Amino acid sequence: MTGFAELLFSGLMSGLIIGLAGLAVTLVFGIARFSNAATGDTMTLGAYGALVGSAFTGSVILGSLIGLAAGALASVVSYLLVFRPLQGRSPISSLLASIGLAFFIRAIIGLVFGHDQNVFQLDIVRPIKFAGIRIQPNDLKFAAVAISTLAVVFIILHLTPIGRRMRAVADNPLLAKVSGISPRPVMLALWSIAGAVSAIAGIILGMKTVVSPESGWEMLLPAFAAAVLGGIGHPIGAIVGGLLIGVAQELATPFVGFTYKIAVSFIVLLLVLLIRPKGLFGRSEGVR
Amino acid sequence: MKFNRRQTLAGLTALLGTAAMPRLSFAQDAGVLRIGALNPITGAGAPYGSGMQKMILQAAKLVNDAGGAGGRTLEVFAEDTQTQPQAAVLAAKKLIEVNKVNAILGTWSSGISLAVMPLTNEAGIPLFNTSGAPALSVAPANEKHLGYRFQATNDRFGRAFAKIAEKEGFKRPATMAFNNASGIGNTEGFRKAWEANGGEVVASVVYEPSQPSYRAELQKVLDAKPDVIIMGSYLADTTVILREWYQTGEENKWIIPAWAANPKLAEALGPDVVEGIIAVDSISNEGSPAFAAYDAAYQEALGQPGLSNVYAAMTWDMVIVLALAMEAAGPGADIAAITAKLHEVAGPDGTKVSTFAEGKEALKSGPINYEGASSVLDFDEFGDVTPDFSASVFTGGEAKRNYIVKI
Amino acid sequence: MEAYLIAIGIFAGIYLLLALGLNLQFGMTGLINFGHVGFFCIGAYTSALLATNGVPVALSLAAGGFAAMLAAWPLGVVSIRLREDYFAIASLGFSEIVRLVVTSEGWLTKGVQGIPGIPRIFPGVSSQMQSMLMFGLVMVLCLLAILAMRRIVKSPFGRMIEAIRDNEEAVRSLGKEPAGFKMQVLLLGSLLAGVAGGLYAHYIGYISPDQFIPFITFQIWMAIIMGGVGRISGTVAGVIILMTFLEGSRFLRDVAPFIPEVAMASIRLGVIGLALMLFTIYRPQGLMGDYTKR
Amino acid sequence: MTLEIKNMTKAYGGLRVVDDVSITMEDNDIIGVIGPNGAGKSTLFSLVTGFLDGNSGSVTFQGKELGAASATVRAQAGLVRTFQVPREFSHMTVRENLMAAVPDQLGENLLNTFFRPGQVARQEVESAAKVEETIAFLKLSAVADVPSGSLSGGQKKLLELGRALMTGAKLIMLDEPFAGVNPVLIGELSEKIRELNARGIGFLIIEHDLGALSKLVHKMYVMDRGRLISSGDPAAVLSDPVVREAYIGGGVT
Repeated sequence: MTGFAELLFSGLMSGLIIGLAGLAVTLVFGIARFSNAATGDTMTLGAYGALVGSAFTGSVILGSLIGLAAGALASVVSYLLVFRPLQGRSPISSLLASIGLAFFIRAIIGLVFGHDQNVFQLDIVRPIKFAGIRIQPNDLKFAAVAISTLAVVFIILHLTPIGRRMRAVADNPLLAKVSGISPRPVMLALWSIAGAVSAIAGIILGMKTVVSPESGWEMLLPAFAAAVLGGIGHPIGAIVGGLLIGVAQELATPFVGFTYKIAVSFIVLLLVLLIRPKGLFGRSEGVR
Repeated sequence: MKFNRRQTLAGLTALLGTAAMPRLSFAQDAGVLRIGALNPITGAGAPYGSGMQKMILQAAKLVNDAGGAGGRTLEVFAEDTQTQPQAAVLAAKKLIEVNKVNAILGTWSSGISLAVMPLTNEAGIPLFNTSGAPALSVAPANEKHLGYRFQATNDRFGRAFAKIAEKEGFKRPATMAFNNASGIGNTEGFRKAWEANGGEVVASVVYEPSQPSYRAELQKVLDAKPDVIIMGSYLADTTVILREWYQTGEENKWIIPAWAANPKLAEALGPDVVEGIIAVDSISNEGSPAFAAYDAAYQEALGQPGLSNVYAAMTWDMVIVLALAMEAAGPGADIAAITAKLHEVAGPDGTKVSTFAEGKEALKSGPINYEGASSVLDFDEFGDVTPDFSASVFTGGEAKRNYIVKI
Repeated sequence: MEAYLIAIGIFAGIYLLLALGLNLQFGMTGLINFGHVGFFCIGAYTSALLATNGVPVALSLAAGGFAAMLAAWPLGVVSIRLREDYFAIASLGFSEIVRLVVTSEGWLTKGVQGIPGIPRIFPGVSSQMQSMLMFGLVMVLCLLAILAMRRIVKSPFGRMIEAIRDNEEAVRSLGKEPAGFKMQVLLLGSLLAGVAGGLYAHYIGYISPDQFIPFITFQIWMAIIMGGVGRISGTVAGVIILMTFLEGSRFLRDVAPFIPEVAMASIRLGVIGLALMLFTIYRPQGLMGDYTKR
Repeated sequence: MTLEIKNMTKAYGGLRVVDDVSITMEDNDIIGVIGPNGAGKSTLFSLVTGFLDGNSGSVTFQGKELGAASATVRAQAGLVRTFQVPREFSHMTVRENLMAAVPDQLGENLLNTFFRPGQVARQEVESAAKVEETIAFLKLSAVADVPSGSLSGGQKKLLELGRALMTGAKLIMLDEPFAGVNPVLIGELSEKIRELNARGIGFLIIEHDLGALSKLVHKMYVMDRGRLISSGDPAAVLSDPVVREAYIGGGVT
């Protein structure tokens, strides 16, 4: 039973990372209307930014803030150079370009940092016990960071003027245009938020595992799955989707075999598309 | 107008095509034996590939400086496998067809060696590899006995793991393997050897790489209460698994291949976590004069200790063994005659030699036995070597060699 | 020398079969298939397994193509009616599942060990002859595929898929169901990929799961995007560019010795990425494309 | 009765875009639906032709309740629409556009394309002849081989009408056929619609251009904010104060 609870907890932790990545995917989808395949590599970039930042400042927290800024900056630059010229073209063009961007980012990281693994120097400690369940202090910190990230994103979306405009564009781009919402600041805000969220996901992933040029790309499919499961364009849905996938992966694998662990997210994805293509929270528009 | 543009483009494409065509190969030179260095310069094998290639070049230079072998000098053509079978096959084709090499040296992962071997078999030239898969020993892959393996097979690694586990007095081993040929090869080799000795493996798990967490896998293994976990793994996954294991608070021991349990692992996790881990390696023949020569060359070329790249020691030996075989086969011998001498110059009988120059001299007066930098290098009937293995234990963040096992 | 060129030619032919199928799907119909390598993989494994168990190679090749087509069917049923980028994600997931199944079901596929010793297509001939015959076979198949594509382009079917690419809703307003056409396109593309997989397996002689990574799919994508989306001549040009690029990078060090070889993998990846971006932004019709058409 | 729309309703959240709309139409009728921007006319079209699912209401066409039939099935039954913004197959020529609309083509199946090429070719010849007729009828000969993306707005409207004709539609629903079309062409288009109507094809037309429409239709419905507010003879409807109010936005009392 405690074993079960521990697996559940570990699944939730993986799910938070997947969910954050899915949140970045879903935000971009909701407003810029395409699936951004560069999300995974923006994560990687954030993690490397944080590594370099930590090395310079000597503090993991300051370093992470630098990584976060790096992710946001890269994201905004990619909007200005790649996705803005493609605005108004079919979403396929942006999707293809985002794959190109993903490869490009990964190539640059490989050139600059090489292919050896890197790790964050965090203290590794024995667990604390809570009701018989072993819990990692670091995991609690990661969870706190992930949840505050969510909180900040939701505050921005719901309580700030720019957030309201972003939601208006997401709800009805045409109407928003008619009512005079200038797309530029909305897009800049969107891309910096999406980049920052990706970077945070990448940094947490890097702290829990190791950082290598490929690590973010590997998270892309689960992130897409989370976004689709939650109803694409729906922020809360992405997080819930991520948590469900994380937990499903940890709990299902003892039965289906560990080698199929990553297949779980794809199978969830295919099932959702088959049964409820609009996702858990989504509206049906634009799915079919 | 449009037609013109397209014509221009077609012309350009054709031009690009010709530019990519290799230079015409030079006329065959009787005084030169061409060899191909086919190493993983990029891709998963990149950490080892450059060193492997440089040691081939270095060793060839040494041979040439010593006046060549069998009256000929060596010319090396280097190619990158990209650690991808498709690219490796094309590279091998290029080496064989364009550069007309007489041997290919230094393929790294099993998938690559298995893909390249049909080509070398067809060309009738030997393939010296550093891969572990058992399939490389036998037909269909090695039906022509042209495959020579300078690395211990996965099976032998497994046997070494079993020996060490027995020696350490473990009773309840469990295994965890990365889902590829080498990872599973190690743990299955261990299982065979362990069960043949009447032991029981209490749990085993095969996992896929690149996951945010391996908790479920760990838990399955830990639920069986093992006293030791045998790994068939690589650095990145081992780092994550060990960190998560330490955080569970369990206190079992670990036996891990040394390419994963290396100084970088200790650096990543800190001395507390890696304390007591047993790292197993096929040992380079350290302390041997051949190793000293290799180590010096490696230090000079890469600025790192030769111990950090066991595969480079293997490629070093490849060149020297080949050159000695050339010398033994005599001037003008074809590659088949040279290959036939490989067992002879490396085999256990004869004067022990550790450098090419030494061997060249000794060959004048009788059979020799090259004792290599990577192992004593005695090929069995399958072209495999049986190196010794070392068990090193991490104490205070550093691996200290405890003892050596012979299998 | 010739043999090396022939080897490149064989690989180019195999890639061309893949690219023609993908071009039919994306270029002509607008179907975004990111899982092409999955069908390639199924074709390769089916043909290899049958042939190593004594089935004649001609039969096993056909079976490989058929199996790939069969596998495409359920994917189509589940996801072909979805919006195009959803289908893209679903197909990518599909190809990863294929790779995982091939990796994990060792009883059938020999799992991570891979299948060595896959018989050559033409038994009992010299290796030189083998390559020549193989090259001939691949070229004949490519030619057949190109002829088939040309016939499709000129047929009522070709007209319909072009209409679907232009405007799906309008197609439905005329009483035609796009899903049916897309399904046929998916199946035909998968058949080609499956045959390509079989050829690849018998040519290379050894297959393992790690040869079938999504990166292969994106290489093909790069080829059709650079060559010219929706055009057969563009597809051919694209594959030539791809092969020139992949093999040409071997000779780069002769031209530019200052680039460390270790960096080549990153450079190749980066160039592919850059090409994808620049072409979608600045020249979406590809090199051989035509401004009047798309 | 050709078409009977009963109590059609579509709501987004609390907003009823189409609210309890019922329209009936006999064979051979030409019916107009007018109303200000955002009245729900195009949404009503999408509901009737199956491009949108309604919340409630039913559509009966030629005595058959359509239920949840898809857009494709409805079009096959002879209920064919055009779009407000023309959706020509822009990379295809006018001729190809029309050819694509021919129903039941053998050559739309890959197997037939490869294994029964003779029959496919024969059918193509037949279809081409019909397409020629349509091109001549719509006076599109001059642009027959021009990519349709480069046509003028009016020509695109004609092309969409032509495509609908090629499907063998029994009832054609035109979404703003006169919008952006020059006055000369409007007259011509109206003439064509009358001619076709005389051949037995019914028309349901959404329009802004009340002048042209009132001369063309037999009966007119007026929508405002999702609801039907008036219906009847065109002249009577146009003089209805409720309609004037809705159209001019309450400016006139």
